[in-house]
Amino acid sequence: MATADSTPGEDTQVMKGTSAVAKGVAAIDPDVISAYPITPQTGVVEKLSEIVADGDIDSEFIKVDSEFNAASTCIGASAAGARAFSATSSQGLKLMSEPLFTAAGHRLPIVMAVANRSLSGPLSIWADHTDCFAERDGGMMQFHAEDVQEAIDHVLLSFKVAEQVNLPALSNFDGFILTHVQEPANIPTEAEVSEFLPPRDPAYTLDPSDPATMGAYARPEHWTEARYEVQAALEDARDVWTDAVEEFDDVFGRDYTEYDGMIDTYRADDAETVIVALGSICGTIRGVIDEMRADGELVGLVRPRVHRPFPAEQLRDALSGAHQVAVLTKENSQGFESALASEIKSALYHAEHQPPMKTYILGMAGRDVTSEDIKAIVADAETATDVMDFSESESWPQLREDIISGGI
Amino acid sequence: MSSELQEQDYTDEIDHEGELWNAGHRACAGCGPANAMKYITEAAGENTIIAQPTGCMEVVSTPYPESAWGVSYIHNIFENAASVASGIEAAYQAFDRRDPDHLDVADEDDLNIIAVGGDGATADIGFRALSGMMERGHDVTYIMYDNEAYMNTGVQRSSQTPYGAETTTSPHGEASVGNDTNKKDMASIAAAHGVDYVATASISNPHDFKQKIETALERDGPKFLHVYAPCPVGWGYDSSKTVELARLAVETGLFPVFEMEGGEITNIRKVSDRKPIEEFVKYQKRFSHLVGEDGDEEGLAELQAWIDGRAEDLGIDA
Amino acid sequence: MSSDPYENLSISTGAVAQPNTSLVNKTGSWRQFRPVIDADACIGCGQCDTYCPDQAAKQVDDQLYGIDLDYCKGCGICAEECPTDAIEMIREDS
Amino acid sequence: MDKTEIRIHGRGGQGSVTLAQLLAQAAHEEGIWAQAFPAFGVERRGAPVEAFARFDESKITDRSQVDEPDVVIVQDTSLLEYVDVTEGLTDDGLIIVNTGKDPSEVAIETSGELLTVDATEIALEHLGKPIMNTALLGAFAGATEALSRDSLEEVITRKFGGEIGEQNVAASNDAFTEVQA
Repeated sequence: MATADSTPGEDTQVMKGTSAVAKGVAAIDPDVISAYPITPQTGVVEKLSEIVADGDIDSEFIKVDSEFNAASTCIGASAAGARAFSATSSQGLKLMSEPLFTAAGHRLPIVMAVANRSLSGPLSIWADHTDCFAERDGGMMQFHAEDVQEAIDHVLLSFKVAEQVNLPALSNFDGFILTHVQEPANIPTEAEVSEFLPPRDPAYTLDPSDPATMGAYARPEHWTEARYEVQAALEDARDVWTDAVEEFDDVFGRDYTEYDGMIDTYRADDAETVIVALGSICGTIRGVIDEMRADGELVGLVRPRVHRPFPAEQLRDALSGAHQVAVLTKENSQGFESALASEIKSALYHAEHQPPMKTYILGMAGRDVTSEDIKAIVADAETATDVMDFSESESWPQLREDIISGGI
Repeated sequence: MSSELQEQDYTDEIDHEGELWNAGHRACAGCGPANAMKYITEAAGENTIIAQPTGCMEVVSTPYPESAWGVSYIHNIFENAASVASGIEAAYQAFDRRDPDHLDVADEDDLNIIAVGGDGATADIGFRALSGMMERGHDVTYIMYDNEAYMNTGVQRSSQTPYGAETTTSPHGEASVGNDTNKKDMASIAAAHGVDYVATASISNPHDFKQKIETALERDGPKFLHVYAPCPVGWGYDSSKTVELARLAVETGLFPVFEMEGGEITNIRKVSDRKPIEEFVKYQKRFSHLVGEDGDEEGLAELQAWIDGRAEDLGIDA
Repeated sequence: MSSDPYENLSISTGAVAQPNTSLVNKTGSWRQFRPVIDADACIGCGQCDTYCPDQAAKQVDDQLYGIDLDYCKGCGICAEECPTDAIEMIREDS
Repeated sequence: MDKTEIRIHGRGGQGSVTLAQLLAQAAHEEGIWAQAFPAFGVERRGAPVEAFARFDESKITDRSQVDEPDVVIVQDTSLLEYVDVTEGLTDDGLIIVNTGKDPSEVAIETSGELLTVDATEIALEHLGKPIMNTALLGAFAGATEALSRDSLEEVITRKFGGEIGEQNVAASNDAFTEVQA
C-alpha cells in the first residue's frame, strides 16, 4: 500500500481494475497469453485481446476452450521457454488446479492474475477467497493485492520472482471490488518494465537442438526430493521477493518493502487490537482504524501481502505486542476453521507471545463489509481470552441466523 | 532343433547411435505402441518436440532420471497433451516473430511439434484439449495410438474399445456381451473440425504410417493421425502376434486404413477377400467369449455387422 | 552389481531427464525366450529390425541381422514376421 | 472538497457504469481522489441497476458499498415506481433526475434538493440518440460545481473522440448551463 498521498499522481489514470491489470501485463509483453472468459476476471483477457488486436503487442493470444487448457497451453509455452500469462477466477481456478500443481513440479514460472471469487455451490459470482485458498498447497506462490495499483504491480513482481525461483505465481485481487472499480493507478511503461524484468533465461526448455525430457515420472526413491525442491524454492522465494520489492521501489517509486515485502501494516506498532486480513477489505479497515484511533482506541492492521510462501516470521513479529488479534477472512476450511486463522495460529506456535485470537468469517460471496461491521468486530475481539472454545474463537458475524435451518 | 542353429552373440557389435526412441524403455515384450513411438521418431527426426499425455508410452519411457527419448519431450498430465503442444507451438510462433535466431534448426518450418497420446487420453479424457487444438488451427500433428483400452491402469474400456471386447470395466457375463459400444470415429471427428489432413494407419505397415507422418509434418496447421497398435497384455494374446493382429485388424475391416484431405477420403487401402472378424478375435482372450462352441454368436455377429456397415460406407472392399 | 544406479543422483530442477538415457536399463533380463537367427536362412531383409519394439534386431553384416541381447525382451515378433523363418525362439534355460 | 458519495440509478444498458466512470475520471482531472464501481450483479439489459462514485481530498480506501449517498442521479423516471431512490440519502442530499418535468411534478419526497434536467432531450438534440450520460455528467457538474467544464471536456473527448466526442461535449455543456440557470 503506497503511502497516503494528498493528491493522485499525474502519472495515474482512472480506469477499471481489469483494464489496468491488462495494461500492466501488456507492458510486460508476454510471449504467450491464454484466454478464457470467467466473471469477474474476463475484463483482463478482453482488454489484452484488444491490445493484441490493435497491434500494440505481438504476443500469441490463444483463445482456449477452457481454463483447464488455459493453464495447459501456458505450461507448453513456458516449457518451450516462453513467458506465459493467463487470468482466471473461482471455478476456472479449480479447473486449472490439476495442471497448476504440475506447473509447480515442472518448475514453470507461469503467472496468473486471479480475480478472487467464491466457489459453487450455490453458484456465486462474487468476491471471496475460497478459490485461492483451495489452491494454496500446490507449490504456487500467492500474492494478495489491496487496490488496483497493487494488482498491477504484483503481476509484475510475480514474473520477476517466478522466473528466478522457477515456480508459478497467482496474483490475487478481489473480484468486482477490485476488478470492476475505477480508480487512479499508474500503468508501468515498457521501458520501466524492461529495466525491472530481464528476459527469461530458463535452465531447460523444449529446444530440439538441446533435447531434454520434461515431466518425467519419479519413483518413490526420487519423488520426495523432487517435491522438497519445490518447498526449498518457495523458501528461497522469500529473499527473492524481498530483493524484488526493493528493486521495484527503485524503478517505480512504489514502496512495498515493509517487513521484507511480506506483510503490510497500518498503525499496528502500538495497537492493542490487531486486525489481520487479506486483500481489498483492508482498505475499509484502514478507515475504521483512523476513526477508532481518533476516539483513542489502539487498533491496527496487519495485512499479509504474500500468502505463499507464508510470512510466519514477519507475522510473529508484527503480532508480538498485540493484546488480541482479530482475523477477518473471506474463506473457511469447511469442517474446521478459517485456513488463514489456522495458519496464523501455527505461525504463533513458536512465538514467545501468543495473543488470544478470534476469527471472523465475513464478506463471503460479495457480502458487503461496512465500517460498522468492522467496528463491531473490533469491540468483540476485545473479549478474546487466552483459552477459548472453538465456538467462541470463530464466528460468522454477518450470518443471517433467521434464515438458516441448521445443517442436516 | 535349436542345437542345430549356429548361435552367435552380436550384442557387443550393435550400437544404438542416432536412435531417437531408445532401447531400455520398459514397455512390455511385444508392445505395439512401442513400435509406433519408434516409427514416429524415425519419420520426424531430431528437430522434433513431442508432447505426451500420461499413459503407457509415457510411463515406460520416462522413469526419472532415465528417458527413452532422443528428441525434446514433455509429459504433463493425462488430458492435456494437445493443449501443451498448442502452447509449445504458440511459443515458437512468438519466438519466430520476436527472435528468429532462437532456434538452432534451419527455420521454424522445420520444427515438428507432435502430440502422441493413447486412445483414452485422446478420444476420451483429452478430447476437449484435442478439439480446441484442432479448431484453433495450431501447427501440431496429433497422433493417437490406439490399443483399444486404458492399458496403463489395467485394461479398462475406452471409447475405442470394440464391440464385444472384454475389459476390466466391460466384463462379459450373463447380462453383458462385454463392451457394448463400437469404436468412436475419431478420423471423421477430426475432419469435421476442418483438419486438412487426417489419416489412419496400422503398425503392421510402418512404411505407410511413416509416409503419413511425413505428409502430416509437411503441412501447416493441425493434423490428426490414428494408428492401430495392439497390446498383448490387454488383449490377451501371445506377444509374437502383435504385428499379425495389427494386420488382421486391417484385413478384417475392423480398422480401415485411409487418408482424408479437406474432409474427403482421398486414399483408402482396399481389402480384397475381407476376412471374417473371427479371424481377428480368435487369438485374443478379450474376445474368447465370442468364439468357440459356447461362444456368443450374436455378439460376434453384432461386431461383424458394424464392420460390414462401415466397410460399405467407406468402400473398402476391393 | 550396484543396488541403486542413481545413488549419486542430484535431482535436476523440475526433475528434467537427459535424452537417450534409457540405454542403461538392460531389458534383456526380462527375456524367457531368445531369438536365434539362422545366418544361412537370413536374407538381410530387415523385417526383424522394422518390427522389433525394443531396437534389438540390427543389421550386423550386408546380408545378416543380429540380436542385441542386452535389450531383447524375447517377444518373438521377429520370429513371427521373418519371411524366411530364419529366427527361432529358444528357451533361455536350454 | 469534502468526501462526496454518488449513487446512480439506471437500467442495464443505459450506461450507469459509464457515467460513474466519467464522474471519477473528471474528478481525477481536478486532482481529487476518486473511485467508481457498479453494484455487482448479474442484471441484464433493462433491469434496474446502480452504480456509484466517491470523491475525496484524501486517498479513498473504503471498499464498502455506498449506503448513504450525498448525490443521487436518476437516469430514468420509470424506475421511481419500483426503486426508492432516496434510500440512505443524506438529509441535505441532492437528487438529479433526468426528466422534462418540473421538480414539483416528480414523485420523489426529499428534504434535500431536487433538480431536474431533460438529459434525454439534450442527448437527442446533440447526438440524435437518447444516450444521456454526458448530459447528466454536465448536470452534476453544473449543480455541484465539483467538476469544471474543462475536466468534463477532457474526459468526454478521451472516451469518445472525434465528432461523437464533440457532440457529447456539447450535450454536457448544455446540461451544465441548464441546471445553473
